[in-house]
Amino acid sequence: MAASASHSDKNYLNESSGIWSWLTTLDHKRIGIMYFISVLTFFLVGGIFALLIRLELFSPGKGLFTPDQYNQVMTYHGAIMVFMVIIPGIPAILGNFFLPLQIGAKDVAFPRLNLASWYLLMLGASMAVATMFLNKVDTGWTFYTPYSIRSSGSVVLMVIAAFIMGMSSVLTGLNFIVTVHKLRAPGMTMFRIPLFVWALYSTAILQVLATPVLGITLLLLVAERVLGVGIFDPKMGGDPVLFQHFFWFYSHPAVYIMILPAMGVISEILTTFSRKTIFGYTAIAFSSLGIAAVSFFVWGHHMFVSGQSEIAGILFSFLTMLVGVPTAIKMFNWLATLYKGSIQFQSPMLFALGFLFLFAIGGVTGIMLATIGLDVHFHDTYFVVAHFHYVMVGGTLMAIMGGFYYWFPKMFGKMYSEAAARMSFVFIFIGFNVTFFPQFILGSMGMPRRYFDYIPAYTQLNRISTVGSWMIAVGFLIGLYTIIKGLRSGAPAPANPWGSKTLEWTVTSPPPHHNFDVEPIVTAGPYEYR
Amino acid sequence: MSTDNHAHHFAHHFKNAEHEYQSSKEGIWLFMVTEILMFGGLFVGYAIFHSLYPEMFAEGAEHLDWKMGFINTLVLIFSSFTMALGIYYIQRDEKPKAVFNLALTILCGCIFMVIKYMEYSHKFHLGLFPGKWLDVAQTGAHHANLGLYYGFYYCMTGLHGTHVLIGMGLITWVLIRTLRGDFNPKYYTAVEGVGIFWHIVDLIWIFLFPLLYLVG
Amino acid sequence: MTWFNFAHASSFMPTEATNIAQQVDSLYGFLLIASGIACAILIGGMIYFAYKYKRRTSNDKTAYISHNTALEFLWSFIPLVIFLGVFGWGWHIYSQMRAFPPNALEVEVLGMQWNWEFQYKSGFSSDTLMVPVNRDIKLVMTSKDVLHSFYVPSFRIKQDVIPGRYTAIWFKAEKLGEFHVFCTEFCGTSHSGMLSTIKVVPQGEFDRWMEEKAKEHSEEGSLPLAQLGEKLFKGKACASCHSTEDATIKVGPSLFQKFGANENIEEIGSVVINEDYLKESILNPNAKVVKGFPKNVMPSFQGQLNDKQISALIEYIKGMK
Amino acid sequence: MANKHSNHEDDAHHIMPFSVYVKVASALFILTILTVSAHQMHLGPWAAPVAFLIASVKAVLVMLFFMHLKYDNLTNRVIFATGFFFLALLFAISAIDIWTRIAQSTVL
Repeated sequence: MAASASHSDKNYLNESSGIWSWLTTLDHKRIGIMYFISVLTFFLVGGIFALLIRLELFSPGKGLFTPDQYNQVMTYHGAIMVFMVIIPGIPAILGNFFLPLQIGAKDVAFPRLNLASWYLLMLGASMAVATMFLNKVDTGWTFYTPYSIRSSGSVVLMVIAAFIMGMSSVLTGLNFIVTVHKLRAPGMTMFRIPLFVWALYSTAILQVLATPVLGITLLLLVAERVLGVGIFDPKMGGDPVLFQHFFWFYSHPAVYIMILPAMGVISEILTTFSRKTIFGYTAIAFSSLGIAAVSFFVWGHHMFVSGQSEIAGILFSFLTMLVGVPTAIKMFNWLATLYKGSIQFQSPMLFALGFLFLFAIGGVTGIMLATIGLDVHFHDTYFVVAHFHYVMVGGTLMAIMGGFYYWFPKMFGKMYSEAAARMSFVFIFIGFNVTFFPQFILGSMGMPRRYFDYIPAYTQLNRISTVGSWMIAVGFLIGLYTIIKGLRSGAPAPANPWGSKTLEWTVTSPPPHHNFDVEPIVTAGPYEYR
Repeated sequence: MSTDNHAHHFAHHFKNAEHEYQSSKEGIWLFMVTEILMFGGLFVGYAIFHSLYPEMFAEGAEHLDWKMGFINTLVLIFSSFTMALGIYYIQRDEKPKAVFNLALTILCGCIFMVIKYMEYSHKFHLGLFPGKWLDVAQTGAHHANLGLYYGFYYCMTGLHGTHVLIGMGLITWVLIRTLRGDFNPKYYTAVEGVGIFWHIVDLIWIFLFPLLYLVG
Repeated sequence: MTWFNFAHASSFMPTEATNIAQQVDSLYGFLLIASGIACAILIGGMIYFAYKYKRRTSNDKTAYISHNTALEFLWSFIPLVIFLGVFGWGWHIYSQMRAFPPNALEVEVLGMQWNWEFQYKSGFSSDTLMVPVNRDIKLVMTSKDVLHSFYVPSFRIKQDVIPGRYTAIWFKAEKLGEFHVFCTEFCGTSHSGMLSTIKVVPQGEFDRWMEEKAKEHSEEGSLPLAQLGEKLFKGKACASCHSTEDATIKVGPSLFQKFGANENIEEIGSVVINEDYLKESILNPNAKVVKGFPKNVMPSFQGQLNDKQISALIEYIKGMK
Repeated sequence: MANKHSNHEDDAHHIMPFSVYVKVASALFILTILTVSAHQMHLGPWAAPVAFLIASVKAVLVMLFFMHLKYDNLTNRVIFATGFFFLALLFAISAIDIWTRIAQSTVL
């Protein structure tokens, strides 16, 4: 530990040094940075798998891989991106770093638990990676029974890994809920917390309530493979469709665990760069809660053709339409926030506008998939693949990138190269549309997902899609370059480079070890641009 | 409002010890919700398959000895009682009595696990294994899928038993801390949390007993 | 529904071979237009505002608009009404998909890793589904191993096929021709190779085909062994994993010129490919897997082939020279 | 407000009298015996609901008194109740599916 704490240049990055001071830190900001490094690594691995998938699909027939290898690559791409990148993504990196700062707290409620969450994620991730060197798993990230019971891969280890990463997610959520309830600064009422905090709070509720059901589902799958208990195995009188109910009871809310924090980031960026108060603060806050609540009622839309009953299917179709409403509210409110603003096109704003563009397409195609008669055709085709990539990549990943550029000066006290960041946006945005828009058409034509090979009629569009994936890769490489260059030689960042109004911008960049030297007293809302 | 006269130093990001206590307790409750939902998944599965195969479940329950379950229920309820008393005596600053009650709780946990062990070994002896390992010929099962019932039996009691063991470990931990004098009427968050966990374990058994042993 | 024919998407949607397919496309067309309008408002609005209100000076004043109840009500209520309308429309189509016509021709579909088998009531089975045009067909489906999903893009129908229980689907093809059948539920190694064809033919042709098949079925006993083996090899989809005419490696090892040769087996070493080896590999495929190929890929045919059929297969493999 | 909220929390925590613990424990013992005797009366279709009802009463007693929920704040009570609500939801919709499936049988 550094002794000279009185030095005025001390901040959370240099208050102590050495790898051990990081691995044992209880500082939410340092834990956020540790999450950033680990998630970025996972993202690169998952991204390479994505490129390999597209490369195999460049032409019909056997290309790079054998069918089994393709199925493994597809499984690891999905599992890594879902469990190790997008779910921990925004909450664990940006949330950890900025949730306490935004509500004027000195730390999250349970700092030790926070560190434990990181170690759990690392433990789970290492187990998942270990399966790559044992018997590779080929079940898809959904582990549907009975295939996952019979598959020869190391499903047990993989599933326990997912269970442990789930625990990490639960503990993060639990920590955030208590932090928001108990640690707000004086005057920071629930309706003065920034919308990013509202989004994280809604996400945390989902993490706590949905993940345990995934936990028991995965444990039962382990029991199924080890003991052959038969609950999900038709050979023993069990029901594989019940597995899907249990699985999606978690995994549908998990979709909102992925997208809600992204929506929070967008609210922050849009207000800052149009220098205007958010339109309909309460509506956006409540629509976050509303999405969180309703998301528990709609899991069966993943199962329209799974053999669940017609009545259940129709009920789920109806309930799914209701989730569309709060999402539409958010979209319109963001649009209205731009109205009569003073809009500046720094790279975070470009990513936010890109988010609106892609999320609009992801949203309307979501309605198509919620329509039961239409989904029978689209289910498990590339239409679905395109839809959720528009939401998860076009939505969440754009928000991660935007949010990361937005808060980069605060996190590291340095500015990045604006030109390079804009360049990365252009490549990612165009490349993304080139990759995934053709997949909507492929899906309409009937190309099923998780296909190693396809009929020749699908060749042209698959080629376009593969070329697009290379553009995305270039975009992310430029992004990586921007970050590294900014870290090495960026100009020093002022406390508030964008002129934002939320609390994290009132402290120095990077923030001091204990966040606030004087406890802030809050007297107004978060977006008072008058 | 001050708590200076007590030794416990609260973490820097809380205003005072009470603030820390309330926050910790909320965290504990949130964790208990996850426990309820995790076990709940098993109960939902049980309820659904019970409605699909009522005779098979009845047959399965007949193989279980309700007297064992009954004794275990009483043991566990008693342990919940002593756990609650453990907290009660810490709240009243009567350390020796608190220690006695916590130790009694651990003892009850041991008795529960011993009875559970006897039950399991008896079942194994009869060939009543979970799922596909169940020996249909040896047990003379009427339903070929009786293993499914025993799948539920072993998963539910097994997960519950794991929680009993974890609970015993946690109580041992707070027992040692009590002996060390870490707790006082103003600060006993850990005991309260472990207590709530132990009661959850009891709560789940309260449902498991009639569902598995009686109704079947 | 002709007014949105342009969005009828016939350019990229597969052939509409059933009435339901047309209805699905009408709904899709409507949604494409509605989505286009929604995106035009959202994305167009965004671009317009971004252009109109771009920052001019570094201390621009902006309007302070916190909310507008009437507007917010409108943009919650209008989408809700549209969504519910779309839901109702989708429900209407779905209820037709699930309303099984009473006098349909029933065929049992058996899904397995990785092919489809269509069993007709007259007792024979086929690897392609031959159906008469303009006739209600009901498929009652089950799986032998894991989940599969029966999908015919041109009919816009799909239904998961589940081991241990039967699911059903129906269609009435109104166009002659051949249509793809895909498996859309991930089922392992050859998931993407689990294809089949539906042949829609006139009633007369269908009747002739039925007669022929029935005759073939009864004649199966009198076929020479090698020919019966060839038929079985095709019917059990062996060819989707084992090549027979050259040494190409598909999912499993090629069988071309293998009989009498040696193969290297993991942990065992060199083994001669003879009758016993082939029989064991058909009944218990994991016992001696050739080095370099994964286990648990080939299904066991225990209980599905009788001794004569196994001999026939071996005879056929012997003849691959 | 966060600080006001925690300031007016009772500094001394509520301590329930010893007699309450004894009463609750006795009630739990009696209810356990009641479950077993109900089981031996062979109530047929009512056996499951009765057993479940008695178990629920016992559970509520444990929650209110042993776990001190009766004297806890509203937030914690709501938090705990949420768990049961979403559990009921999981059960309800899964059960709707399974109970309304139309069984198909083989045509051969």
